[in-house]
Amino acid sequence: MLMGCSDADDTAGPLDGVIYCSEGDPISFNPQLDTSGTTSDASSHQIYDRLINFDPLSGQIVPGLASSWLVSKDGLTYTFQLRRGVKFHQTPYFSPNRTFNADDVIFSIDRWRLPDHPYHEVSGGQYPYFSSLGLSNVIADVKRINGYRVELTLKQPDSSFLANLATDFAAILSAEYAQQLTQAEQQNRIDMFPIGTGPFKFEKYKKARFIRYLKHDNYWQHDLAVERLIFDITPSSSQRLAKLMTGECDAIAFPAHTELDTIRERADLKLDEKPGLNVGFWAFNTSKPPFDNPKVRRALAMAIDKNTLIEGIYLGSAVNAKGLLPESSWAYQADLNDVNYNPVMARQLLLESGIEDGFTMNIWAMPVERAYNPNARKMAELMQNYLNQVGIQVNIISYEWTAFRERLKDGLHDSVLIGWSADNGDPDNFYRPLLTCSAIESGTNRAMWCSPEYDALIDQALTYTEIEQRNHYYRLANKLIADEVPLVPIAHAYRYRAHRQNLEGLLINPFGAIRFGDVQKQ
Amino acid sequence: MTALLNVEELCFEQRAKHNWFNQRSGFTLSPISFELNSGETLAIVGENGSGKSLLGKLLVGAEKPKSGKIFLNGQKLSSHNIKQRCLNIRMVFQHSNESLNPGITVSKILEEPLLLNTQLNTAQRLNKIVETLKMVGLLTEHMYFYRHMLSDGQRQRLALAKALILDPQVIVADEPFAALDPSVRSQTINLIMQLQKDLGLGFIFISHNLGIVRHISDRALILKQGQLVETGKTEVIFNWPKDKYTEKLVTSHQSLIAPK
Amino acid sequence: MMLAHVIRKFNLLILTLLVLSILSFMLVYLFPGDPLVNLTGLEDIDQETYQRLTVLHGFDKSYFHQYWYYIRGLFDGEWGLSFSSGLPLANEIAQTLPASIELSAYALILSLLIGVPLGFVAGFQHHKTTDYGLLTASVVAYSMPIFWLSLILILVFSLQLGWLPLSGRISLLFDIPHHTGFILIDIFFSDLSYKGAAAKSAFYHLIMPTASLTIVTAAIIFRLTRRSVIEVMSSTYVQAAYTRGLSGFQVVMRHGVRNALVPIIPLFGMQFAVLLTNAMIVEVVFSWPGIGSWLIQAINQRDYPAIRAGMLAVSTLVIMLTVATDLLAKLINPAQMGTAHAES
Amino acid sequence: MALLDIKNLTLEIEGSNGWMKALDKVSMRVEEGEIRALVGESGSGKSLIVRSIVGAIPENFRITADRMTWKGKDLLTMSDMERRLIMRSDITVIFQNPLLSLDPCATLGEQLMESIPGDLVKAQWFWQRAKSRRQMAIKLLHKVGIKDHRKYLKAYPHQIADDIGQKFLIACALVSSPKLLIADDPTRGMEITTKIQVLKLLSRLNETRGLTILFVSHDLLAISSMASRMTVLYCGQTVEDGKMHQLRKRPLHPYTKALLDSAPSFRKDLPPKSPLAALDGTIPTLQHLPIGCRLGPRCPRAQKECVKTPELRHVQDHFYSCHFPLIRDKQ
Amino acid sequence: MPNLDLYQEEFHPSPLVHTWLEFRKSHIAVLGLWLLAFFIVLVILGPLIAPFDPLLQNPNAFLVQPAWDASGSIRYLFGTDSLGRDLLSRLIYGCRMTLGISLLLVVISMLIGIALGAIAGMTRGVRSSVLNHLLDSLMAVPTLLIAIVIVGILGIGLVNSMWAICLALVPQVVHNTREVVRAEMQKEYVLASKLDGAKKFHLFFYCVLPNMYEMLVVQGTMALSIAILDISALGFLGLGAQPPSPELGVMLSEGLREAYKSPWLIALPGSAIFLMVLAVNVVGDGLRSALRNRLQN
Repeated sequence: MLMGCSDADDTAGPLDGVIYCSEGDPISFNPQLDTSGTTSDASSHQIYDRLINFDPLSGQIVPGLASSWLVSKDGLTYTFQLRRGVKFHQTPYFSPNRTFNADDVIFSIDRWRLPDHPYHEVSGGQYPYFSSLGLSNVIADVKRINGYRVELTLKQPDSSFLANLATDFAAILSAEYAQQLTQAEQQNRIDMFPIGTGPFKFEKYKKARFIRYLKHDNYWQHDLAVERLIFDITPSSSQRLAKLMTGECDAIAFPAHTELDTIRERADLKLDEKPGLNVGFWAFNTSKPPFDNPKVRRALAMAIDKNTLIEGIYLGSAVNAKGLLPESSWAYQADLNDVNYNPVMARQLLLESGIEDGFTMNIWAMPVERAYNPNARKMAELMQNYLNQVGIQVNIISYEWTAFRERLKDGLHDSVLIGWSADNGDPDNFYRPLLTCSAIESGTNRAMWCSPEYDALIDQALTYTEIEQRNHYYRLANKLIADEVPLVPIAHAYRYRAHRQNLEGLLINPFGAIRFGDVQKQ
Repeated sequence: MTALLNVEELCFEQRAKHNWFNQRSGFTLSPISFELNSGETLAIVGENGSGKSLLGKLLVGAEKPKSGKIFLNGQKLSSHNIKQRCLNIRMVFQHSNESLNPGITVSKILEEPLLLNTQLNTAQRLNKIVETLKMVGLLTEHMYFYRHMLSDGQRQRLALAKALILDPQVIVADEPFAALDPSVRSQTINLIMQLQKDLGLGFIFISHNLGIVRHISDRALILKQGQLVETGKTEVIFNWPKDKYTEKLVTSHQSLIAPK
Repeated sequence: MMLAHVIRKFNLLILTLLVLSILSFMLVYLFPGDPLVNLTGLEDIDQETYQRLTVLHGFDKSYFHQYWYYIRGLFDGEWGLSFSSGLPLANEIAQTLPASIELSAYALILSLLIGVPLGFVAGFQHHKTTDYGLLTASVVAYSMPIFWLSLILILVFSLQLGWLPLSGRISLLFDIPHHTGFILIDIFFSDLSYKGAAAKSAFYHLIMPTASLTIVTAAIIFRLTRRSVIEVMSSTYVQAAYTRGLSGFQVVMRHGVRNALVPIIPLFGMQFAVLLTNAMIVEVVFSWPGIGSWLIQAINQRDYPAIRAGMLAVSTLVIMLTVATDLLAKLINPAQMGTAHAES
Repeated sequence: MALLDIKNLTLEIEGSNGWMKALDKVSMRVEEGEIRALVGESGSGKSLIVRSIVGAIPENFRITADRMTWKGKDLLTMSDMERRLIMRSDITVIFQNPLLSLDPCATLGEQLMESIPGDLVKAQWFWQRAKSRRQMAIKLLHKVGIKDHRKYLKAYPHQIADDIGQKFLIACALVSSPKLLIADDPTRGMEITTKIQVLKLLSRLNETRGLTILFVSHDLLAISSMASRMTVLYCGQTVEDGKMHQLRKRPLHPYTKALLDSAPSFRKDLPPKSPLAALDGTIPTLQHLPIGCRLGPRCPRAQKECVKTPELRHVQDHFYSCHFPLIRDKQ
Repeated sequence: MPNLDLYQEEFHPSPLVHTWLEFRKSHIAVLGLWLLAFFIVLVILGPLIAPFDPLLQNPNAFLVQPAWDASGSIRYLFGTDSLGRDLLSRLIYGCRMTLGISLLLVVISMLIGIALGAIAGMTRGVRSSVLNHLLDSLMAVPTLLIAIVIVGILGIGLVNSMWAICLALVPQVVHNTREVVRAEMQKEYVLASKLDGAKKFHLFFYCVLPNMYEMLVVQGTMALSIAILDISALGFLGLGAQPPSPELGVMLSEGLREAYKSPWLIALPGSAIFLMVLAVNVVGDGLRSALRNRLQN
């Protein structure tokens, strides 16, 4: 305070930068490694680029690092023409000697595709998005045609393949950086000290506190990015809002649904909302008795009143989910039958399956807020009440987010309140990661439910490009889900983001992570 | 006839605390011997730090002597047998205020020695308490009083009652009159002399008030820095002091009395 | 004699720290999970590494050996790794602890500056309106749950008035290099171009956490001081000083202040534990990146090595401070020095 | 003119049942150069008189007097400032238990030098003043018979003995060469030899420097050895006032007699171990003062009239307040 | 018996009564006592007073405003929380829980602390000095840290946090008890009892304890205010009681989510804690000064 007066620093004015209050810690800075939105938010569009992108406004696939691409008639060969002169980040820990070329693309894809790739096992060797979609089996080969042309060959046609390459997870890493790290034997640095081609370069990360990015001065697309980008990690939504109000944040993730009106009322704040491609659900651990019994699962589904949950937790800013897909998806099935609230029936079903009064189960509730479930903890409390009425005691369990997901993957839960946000507009992006057998291994199938019948339906759907054909199989899959009830879909929530009025260019990306590249502060 | 109390070669040495940083020799009380007959009063006189309180404590067993023997009616008092000693030799403290428990009633204060040292039942104890209270000139009603409700003189009486309740043979009093106002002091002195006459008590009292010493004691014991300076009949000591120290004490007392 | 006292205190300090280190070593076994993992903070290690670590930390030998290796590690700065961040705990603590100390120090200094003079005022005005007013205020202040107080401050000053920021030590736009860990000092000695703005931001961030800590701590200090002053002012020597013809001011300055302060300084020392507890709570509310919020995070993440190391660091700090105040109190109190003299 | 003249001093304390007269019409004159003793048992209000004189009366006490003057100046109407000036230059007080009257945190030297007023320090320059003060302090110590000034100036109160403490307080009191020294039970609880030293010092000061002393105590031995006049108090009332030797020879008030009788030393004729003459009962507490003559319930000569407060009468300069003084026996 | 009358008209209260009389002189202290009594009545009669079950959710009444608000309903005097639970009932149960547990903790830790303090105060030598020193160092460890360590060992939960608070309270009690016992042991009447042949046990119950009651009550109020603050702080930090249990600290931290929209969700539980602690502190202060006045007279 005293020292401030002496220098003439005040003329320098406030520093140019944008602070975004995010909701949690990313697991790493490589979106390939994780499906959580937190990780993608922190890396996908800030640090990296993809070959192709979704246009956030139209949802169309647009060129990214690949300036153009060609798909062969049989749908098996994809050829990408790469941009020239795209520069990687220059940071204290890495100085690029060359610009972006085909080697980087091959490295990035091979890393998750090939189990024997030198970098495959680095940072755990899990690529949940790709493995849940079985993409490594779909791709037959990635070939370098020349320095700026890459050819991908598939084993069978996959109508969602391009969409998958445009998701947040298909980031392009620097092969040269990897090489340098190999020489220094510091391979594990690659995901924590990332190098990419995106608008911002990584500067510093303090767990549970902040991530700092600096502007990438030689960004290939434009020179508009702000000097600094900071993610202020603030797990509590009320605190995020408070920070937005005091101007400590320029934008916040997941404003609490209870406080949307507050944001709307304030002139200095702006609330963006869009129907989200997401689903919040209650998944049973079907590998554990008695939850391996569909009857029990159905009974539990009947025991809760979803409408109350939606009103209480989403405060009306969500629609009741009958199935996995939201209304905005082209594969939405309007005539799907929902499980209705019926405690009497539930009790009866439970008795039939031999579950006595006083049965105890646990509900794991996410510790963080997601668009699909802004307050899992509270939802669990509401459900606790309902289940109590059918004679079931409920323990609510919650861990810190990273630990939570790890334990979830190990299948320690009885049931869990979680959800899914789509990474692209394709229905496969719901059906496959959430319930197929391969997704158990990759940790996105929270129900631990494995049905070969269902897997076959989902695989078959992909071999067709016509919507009607695919819809046919998805309807069959829906029927299967409705019969077996591996999970109870609860709601499709709107997506919200709030920012200060003086922040421009921050768009809600329906398919995923936040982008700060074009953001300007007035 | 054996004396009521016979003290032989009583010695005390305060353990010198050995410390890395300073060595200080402890206080020593040189061999002291004296006799006390029943109904007799012995005064212990000396300046502060002469060890007179210490001698009192040795007699009642609050401190352990290094060597020396104490005989009561010809029977040796062992330092382990507290009961034997406290039934017969009782102490009255200087500040009746501090030697009486403020948290309990008078009856409880008096009951405590009975509880600890006798097999009397409740009714007998009550009886004894009432009796003793009357003996020291207090009322039965005082039983329900707390310490703070009594005046100085009453407290001193109570302290005396506490000493007397076990029917002891010797009473050791440490400066029993020093804290009292003159008029109350006279009452207390009278009471003690009366009781001594009635009960045949041996009375040892520690004082620096030579006037009182002269008036009530039969014999006196002069201490100086732990050394026994002089002992003998009070009259003799006051009139013909042998030791210089004694002489100094006596003359300073005389100088106060002599009118200007 | 002072030396003797210092040495005795020092011995006790060593003993206490020894006990503390044993306790913290016991935590390795008491916390759930594998002791070696709890000790090193290395999770998911292969068999070979595990063997190597077993030997390295003496886990193939007796507890005594293990403890010996543990102590040696502590002195070498090898406190293990954090589960959650994978970083060396010694570094993490070196970063978070100064933040807590900075916050507590400002609060303590302010509390002393407020609490002690007010205590004197109230003590001199005993049984007057000023005294009652201040006393009432202090009871209210120190009955306040500190987290609630902090929230109210946030509601008023951040959300309603929008004057003060509500979290962190400084606006995250500023990147202050970490040297001492005390942000104002770091800013002052940094060669950043935006020093002034950074200092201003850091200052604004300090206001509310310091204020809420200060309110509670000052209330305690006020009460201690007031009581002591009342006692001193009613003592015989103060009365005697008045009768010697000294003016009220002279009496207070020459006899009141020192005598009132001497007995309460060790009591101030005992407030460190309370202060730090409060500071930890305040840190959580204001997202102050100190050891308190770090520890709370650690407990939520079951980061056992962090809890162990944090406990050791914080309690060592508090005990050292307590002993230091104690010594200080002895130093300025001749009477205590004298009694030590008389006793030994 | 009397140095200090108090007439009908009444001091009231507010208690649970109204105002209680802790001092009831006390009168006293202290003449220059005399040693005046103020005798009374605890609760007689002698300390209250001292406090009234020095002005250290708590605010919830009510004080009234027909007259309370210092060298003719009214003490009651004086401003604090004037009063402090008198306290600083003319009147000083020493208390019982000297060690409690000394700041435990300051050395004796500091406290002694602090009480030397600035205008008494001779040196002109401030760097000389400290030294000058020190020299004055040493001189004072020598005056009261403390020889080892080196040791004691550096000592803290808890490190010194009682008598040194009392002498030291006297030294403090002598700093400004006062006219009146009020000694509030200065020898209480002291050894006889120590007591004599203090008493001798006081007597010597009275003789050599003409210091007037108001000696407050219940220790008749101490008083009789030095005082020239004595005032006896009982429960806040003046009982008797007269020349020391007269009072000792022929007390007029039963209380004075009882007080004298209680000290066996005074009575050479008393056989050893004979009962002492004593008043019955105890000193009443402030809440339960009897009406009229407060000695009433304890007085062996009490009669009906004693429920009225007796007037102060006098035979020559021997004052007494009793309806039935011992003098009548002789008649 | 002429003396008798003299004493009968004089009212001589026993020490405890005397303390109470002194206490009663301070209006504020009495007010605090009433407030505390009110809270204790809530603790005892809570279930009878509370209009609803504190866990009962009403899906039709989420975040109802308190009754004094224009849009409030008299059915929910203090409004409802985000799960439609009646805030008044939750507050009543919360006071019951927070204060009840605190009282329990104080009793337990006082019992342990007094026992240990008595032992520490009455014994001498190496053993007691080691014990004393250990306890003193334990006192230097911040409460929250102890709680964190214990919660780390045993896991998060109300019972575990209670252990922690107990462990944090005990050293304080031990310390104070020890000081008082030490001081008492120096008194002459203890020496007198010793000379009567009293054993340590007897000494403690006859000599020391009767003079400690008030100190213990004062100590108890101090411990109580600390316990309330700690219980709620741990609840607030998520280390103690867990939602949905109606513990005031937990309610406060739950209310944080809706802080802006429904500030009463923070204001009311916070005020409840505050008033409770205030009442306890005021009573404690009153007792302390009553005690001081008694001893001075």
